[in-house]
Amino acid sequence: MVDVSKLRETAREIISREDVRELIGYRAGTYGFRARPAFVYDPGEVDQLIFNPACVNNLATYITLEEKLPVPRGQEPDLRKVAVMVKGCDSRALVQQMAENAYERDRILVIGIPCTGVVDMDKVQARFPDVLGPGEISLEGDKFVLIFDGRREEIPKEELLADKCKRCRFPTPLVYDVLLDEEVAPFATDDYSDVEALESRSQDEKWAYWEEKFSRCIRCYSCRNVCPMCYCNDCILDRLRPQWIRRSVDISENTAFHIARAYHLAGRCIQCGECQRVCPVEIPLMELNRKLYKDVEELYDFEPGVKVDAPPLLSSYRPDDPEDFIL
Amino acid sequence: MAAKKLSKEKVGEVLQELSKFRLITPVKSDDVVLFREIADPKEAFLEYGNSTVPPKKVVFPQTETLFRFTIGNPELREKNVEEEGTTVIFGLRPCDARAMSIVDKLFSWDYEDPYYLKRRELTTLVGMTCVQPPSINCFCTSLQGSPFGKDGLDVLLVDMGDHFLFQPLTEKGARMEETLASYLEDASPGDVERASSMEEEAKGKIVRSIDPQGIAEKLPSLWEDPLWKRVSDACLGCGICTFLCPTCHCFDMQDEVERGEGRRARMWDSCMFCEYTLHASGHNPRPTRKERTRNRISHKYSYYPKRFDVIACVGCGRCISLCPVNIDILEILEQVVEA
Amino acid sequence: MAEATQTDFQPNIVAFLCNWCSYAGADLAGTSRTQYPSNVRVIRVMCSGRVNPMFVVNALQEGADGVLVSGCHPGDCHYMQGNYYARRRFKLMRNFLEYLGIEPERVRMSWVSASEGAKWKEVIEEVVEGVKAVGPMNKFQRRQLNW
Amino acid sequence: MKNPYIPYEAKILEAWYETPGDRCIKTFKVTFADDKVWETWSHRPGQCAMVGIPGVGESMFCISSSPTEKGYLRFSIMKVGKNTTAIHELEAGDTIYVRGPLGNWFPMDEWKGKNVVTIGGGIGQAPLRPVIQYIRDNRDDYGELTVIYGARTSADHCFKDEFQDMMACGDCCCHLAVDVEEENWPHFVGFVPQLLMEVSPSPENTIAVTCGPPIMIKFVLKNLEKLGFTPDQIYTTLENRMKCGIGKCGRCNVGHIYICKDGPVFSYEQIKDIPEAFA
Repeated sequence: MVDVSKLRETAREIISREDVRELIGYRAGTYGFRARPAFVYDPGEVDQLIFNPACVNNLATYITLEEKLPVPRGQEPDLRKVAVMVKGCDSRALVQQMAENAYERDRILVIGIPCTGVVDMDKVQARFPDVLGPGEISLEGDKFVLIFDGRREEIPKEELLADKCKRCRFPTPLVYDVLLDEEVAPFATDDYSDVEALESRSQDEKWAYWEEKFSRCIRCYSCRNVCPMCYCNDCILDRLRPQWIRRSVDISENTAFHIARAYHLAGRCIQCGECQRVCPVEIPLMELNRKLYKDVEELYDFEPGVKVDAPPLLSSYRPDDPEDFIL
Repeated sequence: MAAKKLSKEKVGEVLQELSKFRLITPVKSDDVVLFREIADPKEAFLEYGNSTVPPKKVVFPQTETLFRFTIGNPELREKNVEEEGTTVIFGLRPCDARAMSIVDKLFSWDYEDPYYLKRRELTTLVGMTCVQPPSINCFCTSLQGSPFGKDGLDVLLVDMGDHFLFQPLTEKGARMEETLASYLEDASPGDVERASSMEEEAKGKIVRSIDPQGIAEKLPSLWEDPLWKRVSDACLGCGICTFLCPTCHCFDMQDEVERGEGRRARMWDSCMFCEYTLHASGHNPRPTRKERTRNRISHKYSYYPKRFDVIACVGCGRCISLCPVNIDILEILEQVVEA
Repeated sequence: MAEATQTDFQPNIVAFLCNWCSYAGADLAGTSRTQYPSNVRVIRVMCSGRVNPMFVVNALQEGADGVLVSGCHPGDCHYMQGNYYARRRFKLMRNFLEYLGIEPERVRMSWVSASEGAKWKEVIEEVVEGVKAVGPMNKFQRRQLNW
Repeated sequence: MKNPYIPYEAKILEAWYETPGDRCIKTFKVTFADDKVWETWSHRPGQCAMVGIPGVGESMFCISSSPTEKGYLRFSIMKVGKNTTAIHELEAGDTIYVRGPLGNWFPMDEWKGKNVVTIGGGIGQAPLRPVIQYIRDNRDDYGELTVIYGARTSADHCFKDEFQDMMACGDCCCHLAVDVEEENWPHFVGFVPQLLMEVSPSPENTIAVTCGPPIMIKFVLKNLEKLGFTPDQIYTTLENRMKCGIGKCGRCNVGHIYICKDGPVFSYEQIKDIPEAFA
């Protein structure tokens, strides 16, 4: 468990530095057990910072999400660092962003959080729908402890743990400047049984499965916007000339959209699971991403988000890449 | 119009009867509740809190053809909404019905929107009370709404436990009563009274609130306030808060052609998207999420009341519950009040 | 009845052919009067590496029952490595579409050189046969929609 | 009531380029395919219309002809995006679709008996042209007409022939500018706000109408105030991205105002306190 006073002290030191512009961390949410992103610009604001298993957001997104306004004539651009708190999974997004040269390593200051798993907020909400809060969640051994309205509840870790954490292989950040706690040893493995189960179904069953999911899509693009790897200035979803994907919402365009979104993350998705978490209509987007992740690993022995100097998957090749499918 | 009694066992039969119309009810798609047209009464899922996507999509579809054309032929063929036929939305919540009555003002202001208004005319709304607030983030009572609210509804079904109190509220509601006469019984005299005490009880279960008094007037004065940057820092710029809002009504218009056959269609758009206001020249009057958030809140709580005398928010709480980064409209409004 | 439709079904195949090898190969098949199925609609591109994987998706939306991407043999690419990039892309896209329930017979790739007029015929025959076997594309085509 | 989303079919009578370059401006003279439309159509200076091609889309443009010019509508369109690029490909005889008239207009009746100064820059002259034309066609109803116009270079000037004609005929006072020095340019060199100070029109019984790029408008407004114009004497037009043109789709709002419906014409008095108006 990360010690909050140590976290705040570290944050205070960092935000006090002259070469740091802002610090992105977590603070308590507005209801229930939620936590949310916090943006700290001033040492006086660090006391709101927290870290607990409710801190689900991948803050790496904000590094590339920033909308830069043109620098007024006569002014210098603000090149100070952005400090960001990341869990193990989130740190892989930073690695992948840097592997893609999205920015230079010295533009960011990484506060690493060895993570023992976060909750699935939907599961928490389902169990305690009436808690206005503020409620607190912590992990004690193999139980989540929830404290709210003067009550204390213990729930087995398994029951509230986010699915992505159940197969987490990187609980300790892969990149950091400061590490807030002892390294956490990997506590899970990934066998892709979910992907394999779907793969083994018939074509018509698979399509029936996805058709129902895709038909719910309202194209709010939250999956794209929350994704730390979706940072193109000019996204094909927004383009009008050519218009790759039409704005109308129907099964054809929705399918094309989901293919495009997942495919553009092939060899790039680092499985932070944010897209699936934010989807308001609960499309299992990770099942799409994980299929590509699995294929990329099996076919090309490639894993994104682990090496800063890895070449991008789809703009590299090996002469002996598999070609069994070619006529 | 007198209230009637509808026993819960008869709801299936009622839905069967109503399936002679285009019948739309909450349905469960995996674990998500949505409004969909149903063919079989068994598909209806009425023991729900509230739907993820509001039923506004029935009268204001996410994608809607305005007219069709054939490339090379100058004739434009107007879409005939009438073809969709009489529609019944069964089981929607009072806040979502009230939202429709709010959006009606926009679509009938000055130019009348023929598509929306025709569809409204064809649609009968049969609402269901919220005995329990569907979400911790419900705050309809702050905005002249009620878990037993009647605004916008044609029939209100008050959930009395083992049966519904069937209250026709409009002419369309009276026609609905006639259609369903054989399934309805006379209500017991105590029911109406009990319903009103239940309403008070249900209102008491809503825990979140805001006093909207004065916000409309105050918002313009806070234009340059640092609060907008603060509340939008975490915003991802996605469309959840607007697409899932029962009163949000902005749309885009696009032409589509498929093998020589084309249509002009409109589709939901969101003021939180960066291209929403992007000029063809590249200039964007709302260049960052700060301006977009400010516009969203101002539109609901200042611009809309200024023009239509009603706040364009019904307190359904969807934007709070479903925001991926917990941007909370109530918190923003509190900051507006305090600023 | 089902059998009758199966044999009557003439699929639409969209083929993206690279300018230097496959297009020339197809051309050779044509000039040598080789008979091959007429279901294929050729789009010439400079290199198989130019084919955006979204072309495949868009073609399937627009009414193609199958898509073929064809380029030079490995090592022969006019641009040195375009076909190697294409190979990775389409392998992934094909697998991914299969995962969604789009039969892999609909997304094919081939190496056909400028001198392989005969191979072109074989490729087309196999592609057409494969698509015929899985029937018309009816999963996310635009024309299924009721505007 | 007619469905406000359905445009009228129209024919292009004439089309010509006003300016060269990537963002060239082309003027289209159009008339309705069905003559009967003219019986119900009436627009006033400043009003707009949606112009487009089914299959591509439509965009809002001001009608740059005055209602006193009978039998056709004029649109001067700069090539910037998807729709305008497609429209630029059309020539005389081609079909185009027009939906309108939309929005409000310059209060030409209120201005009767007054002097009018128009201050335009670049394509911003398009909404001013109907004002000028309307006054010239009803010359006795108005006082002095002063036209101030500038663009980057002389080639970038719209309506060149008409300016020549105005200069020659003497029913108005016409001042032209280019941003930078060029050979054989007999008129003012400098920006439009500077030219305005040079001309220095009297605010006495005068209305000033300005339209052009936002940065020009900003300085023109300042200078007009310096010259003694009060906000209710100054008019301008606003623009934003638009889709429906009839106050439904929501995107063109500045504050609580919908530009498509409440505008595009505003007096400075109406909008000076709306910060978003000049965003």
